[in-house]
Amino acid sequence: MFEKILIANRGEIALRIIRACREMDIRTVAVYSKADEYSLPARFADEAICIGAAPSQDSYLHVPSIISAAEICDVGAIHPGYGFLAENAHFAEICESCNIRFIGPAPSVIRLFGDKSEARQIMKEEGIPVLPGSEGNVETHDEAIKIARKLGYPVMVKAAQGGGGKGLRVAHNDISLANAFMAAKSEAEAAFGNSDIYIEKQLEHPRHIEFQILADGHGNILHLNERDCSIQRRHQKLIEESPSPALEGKLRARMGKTAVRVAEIAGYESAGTVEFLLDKKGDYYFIEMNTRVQVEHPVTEVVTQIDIVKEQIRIAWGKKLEFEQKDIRMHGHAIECRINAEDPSRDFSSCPGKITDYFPPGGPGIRVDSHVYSGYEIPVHYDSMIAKVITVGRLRETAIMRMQRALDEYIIGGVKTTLPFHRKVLADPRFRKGRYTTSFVDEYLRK
Amino acid sequence: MFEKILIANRGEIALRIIRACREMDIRTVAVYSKADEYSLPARFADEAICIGAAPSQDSYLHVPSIISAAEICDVGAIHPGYGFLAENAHFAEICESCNIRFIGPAPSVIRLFGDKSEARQIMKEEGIPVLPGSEGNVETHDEAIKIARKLGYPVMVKAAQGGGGKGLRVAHNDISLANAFMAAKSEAEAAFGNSDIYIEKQLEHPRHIEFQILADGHGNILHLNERDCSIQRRHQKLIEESPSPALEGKLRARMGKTAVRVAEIAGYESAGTVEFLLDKKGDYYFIEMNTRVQVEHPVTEVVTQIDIVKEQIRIAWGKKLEFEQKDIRMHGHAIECRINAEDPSRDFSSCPGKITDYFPPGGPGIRVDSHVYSGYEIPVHYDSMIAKVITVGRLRETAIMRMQRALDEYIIGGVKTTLPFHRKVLADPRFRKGRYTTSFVDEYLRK
Amino acid sequence: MNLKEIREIINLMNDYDLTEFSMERDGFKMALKRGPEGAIMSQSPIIERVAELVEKAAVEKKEEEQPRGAEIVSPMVGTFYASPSPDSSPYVEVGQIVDTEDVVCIIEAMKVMNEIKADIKGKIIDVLVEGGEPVEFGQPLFLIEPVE
Amino acid sequence: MNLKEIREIINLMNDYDLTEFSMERDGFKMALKRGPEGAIMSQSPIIERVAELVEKAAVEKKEEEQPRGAEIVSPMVGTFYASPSPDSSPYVEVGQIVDTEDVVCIIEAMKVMNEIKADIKGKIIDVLVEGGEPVEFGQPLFLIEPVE
Repeated sequence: MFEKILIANRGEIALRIIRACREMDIRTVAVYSKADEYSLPARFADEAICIGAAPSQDSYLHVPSIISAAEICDVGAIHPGYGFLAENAHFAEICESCNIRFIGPAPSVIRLFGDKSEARQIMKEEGIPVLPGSEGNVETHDEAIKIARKLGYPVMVKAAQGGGGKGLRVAHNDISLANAFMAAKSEAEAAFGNSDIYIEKQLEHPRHIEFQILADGHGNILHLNERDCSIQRRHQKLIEESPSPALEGKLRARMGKTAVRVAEIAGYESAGTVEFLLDKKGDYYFIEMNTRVQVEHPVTEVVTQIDIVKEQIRIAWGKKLEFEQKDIRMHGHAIECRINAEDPSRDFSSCPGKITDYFPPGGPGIRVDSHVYSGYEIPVHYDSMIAKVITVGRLRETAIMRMQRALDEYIIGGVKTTLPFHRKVLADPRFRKGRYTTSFVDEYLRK
Repeated sequence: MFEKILIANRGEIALRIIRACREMDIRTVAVYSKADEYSLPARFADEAICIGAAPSQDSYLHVPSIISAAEICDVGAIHPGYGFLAENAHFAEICESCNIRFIGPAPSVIRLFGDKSEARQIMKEEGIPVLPGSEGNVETHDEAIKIARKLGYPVMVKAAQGGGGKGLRVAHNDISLANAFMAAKSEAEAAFGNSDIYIEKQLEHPRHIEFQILADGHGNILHLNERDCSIQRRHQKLIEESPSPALEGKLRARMGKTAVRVAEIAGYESAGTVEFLLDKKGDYYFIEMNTRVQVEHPVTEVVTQIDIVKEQIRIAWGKKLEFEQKDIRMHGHAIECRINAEDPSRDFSSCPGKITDYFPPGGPGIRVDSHVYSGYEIPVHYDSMIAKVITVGRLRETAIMRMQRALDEYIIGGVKTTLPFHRKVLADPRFRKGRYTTSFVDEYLRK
Repeated sequence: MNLKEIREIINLMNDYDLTEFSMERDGFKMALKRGPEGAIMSQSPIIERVAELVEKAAVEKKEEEQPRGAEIVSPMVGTFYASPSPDSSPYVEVGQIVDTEDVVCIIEAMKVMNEIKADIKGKIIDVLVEGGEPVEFGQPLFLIEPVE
Repeated sequence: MNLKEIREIINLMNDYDLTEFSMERDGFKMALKRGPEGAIMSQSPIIERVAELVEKAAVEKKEEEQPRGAEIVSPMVGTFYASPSPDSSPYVEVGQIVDTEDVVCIIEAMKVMNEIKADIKGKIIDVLVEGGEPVEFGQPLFLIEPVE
């Protein structure tokens, strides 16, 4: 097994990876920016090295510094976490060329799924259901209008290199399409240095269902069932659960098979997530595959009792998966709430600052993944997520009641957080019945 | 369901019960002594009422104060937790006579199992395997010697009303038996106001295996498999795990059936624990039944995903169990370490005081049940347990590695704790192989 | 104010994590502060919320206590009754002088009527609890001005 | 108030971490204050251990800095080399005067030799890192006494 792994990330996911490594007897190197000097990952890792100034481009996105740190510390592998360089094929290539194992799929696979338009096209040709849309990218505004009219409005205008809701626009008619097309194009150019755009039919009130995949280097691919991530605000997931209240056994099995097939087509190796949209009729459509560990991976971990981060590391070392599809069971129901340092009453504007009081919830069925503590200063430079609370229970109802209890116990002083927002959603009758779609939050906030 | 429950206890178990009630939408009343004014249960409960001075006999053992508090607050039931009044049949009777539901078995059942000698005799007559020993109580020293010679030394001299190692002595020959008999008798008289003594053959290096029972008021009895509690120091459990590394499927099934039969014989209703000793040959012997929730109940909860405290409450309300024996599965492996404010380097002498720093472990597979926080003052009046850490993993090895990680992360400043002791035991090769008996700690400490 | 009193104040500040305390005697002014710079920042929020209550109580009590003297507190949990029966007159009334052995009220606990004695000789200044009201252990029942 | 009383008050302030104390006798005024130092105790242990290190580092740095001037710090993670090749002499030596554009060392990162310039005009007082030693971002490499 690897003797030492460098974690090219920060915050809760860096801590998560350090914890996995400790449990595997692997030494860890944390890299940190000047703003993260007093962060838990920098304290909990066996070694910690400052790689640059606070802005991400000078530290967590600065490839030479990270590779240099890896070389100095003589690590066997780099775990990229999520965000930052996690889906950067170029970075993965550099790692390989420096004889450092990149913990993730091959660079070519990252590149393939990085181009959403291309991936969609390939999957479509292989018989995977995708949303009706353009054949490949759309070059001109006129072409866009032609396609949109054929599909019927509303349509989604999407950046091929997009992600996290960036470079994504909805158009309801020719006029709004003109705006959407230009806006998406320039946003994509600015965000990803690539202005390729494609068009998909927009589903009305779909659910966002994703399947967790594990694939080793010996041809074994399996899925750990689904997560329902339909509770989103502006394409940012807020609450996730597993299993989905919308799936019954047969549909789950079919979607799982499709997800495994997607990974197989791509020659996937590592943990990954196949994302689908599911409509009211029970038809589902592949939208993309994420080639990294997801923020919401714990809900799958607590119901399957499989440690996804450890599996990533084992697979990267070349091990075979120690279980088969038939061994994968779901024990109970899990929910995750992402707690952000944001003010829900002010359009979720981020609230960096010092955490003056901190008391995490405890007791049965609760997992807290967080890098904060009493006295921690949330830096302004990075994203606003400060904790994930995951609850598990034998029934969905138990997990919900437990989450409400956890949210009530959780004390985070000094900064505004999304705790009150989560408390409200958890109490909503539609949420409690499991009858929600990706429109839930927007409709909810309009009330 | 009950609208309001009073918790006649303190510390982590009071908090545990409050948490269960919150998740069931039941209001809670915490009673507290003057020493527990700033305790978490008193803060987290819906209502809190001071019932007396710091010494237990003036507060947590003071029946009139507790009943009076229950009447004032108009509660439907009292949950006694463990210790204090939990196995006091008289208290249970008073509750019933005041029309307050005592959450536990009937007073007569508490009384039956309160007399270990009597319970042993009854179970023996019903064909339950018990250790060879005296028929009922032993009145005189001469009688004791006669029995001991027949059984063969070493023998255990036990108080009929005993528990927690009090009034218990081991004798290796006639001379030590004389001392043991007198010592046990006077200790029993002092501790329990009853000097009844019985004698059992002492097993060499047995394991302590206990089965968790759930029995409702409709004749349904089932078990949630076993806990191995062999890691004890002076009959005080320190580490528990489920499943036991010593049991395979057939033996587990047989012991489970015996445990259910014990509950059946007694007409048991509520959660309870049947304790056995298991010898090297795989023979097992009933020693006693505990008629309350155990400190170590969480290891069973995390592997079965059944909330034992909630089940106690549901049963007390008269509900039927919602699952059968065949629905009980064990998902993975769990270990619990009891963290006491004690100094392992000074013969585990208790260390009350102020907790100056506090940081509980987090992340995957960890549960912390604790009532302490940064700034908490541990009172001198009560027991020294300040936290329970429970880890769960797919394999025993995972749970162990995770526990080591958790113990390393856990920071409790200002007082000495048993954290270092646990770290050492977890690293011990015999423990890691699961090859330990109730002699483990004593042998370990002699090294 | 002498050194002993100052020491006591400092002790109180320490116990309740006060960061500031000021006082003026004539005309009586008073200000207490638990600044965010101080304890609030680092203390657990739970003890803090508790401490906040305690602080408030302390301020209120001090203001009232200063001129008013001692308390008779409840020795048990129960229901407070000022008189032996609904029709009879109360054991004590404001202004009345009581001796240590005088019964001042009844606390009912578990259907038992417990007669509570004054335990102090003095003049009743105030009755702090209504008849039939539940009281907890240590709760003040009467204000009393000690005599002698 | 005499010296003995003042001494006692100072002692009390010390024992209870008071940062301010004032008093007026006639008409009686008084003010006490406990500063943020009082709070450090209950901070999270992690930040505390960190803070300890930082504090120590700060003390050490101050002691050294005071008489010794400015630092040239590493602008990147890498391996420090004092000379262009193992056989050649170092770019700079103690006592040498350097100009802003003068190369003072090489930091190797990802097989690239990055020439590091002084960025400040002055006299080299100390070389803080050995050749071949790994350095992190912001790590001091040279002490320099600024000129002009």
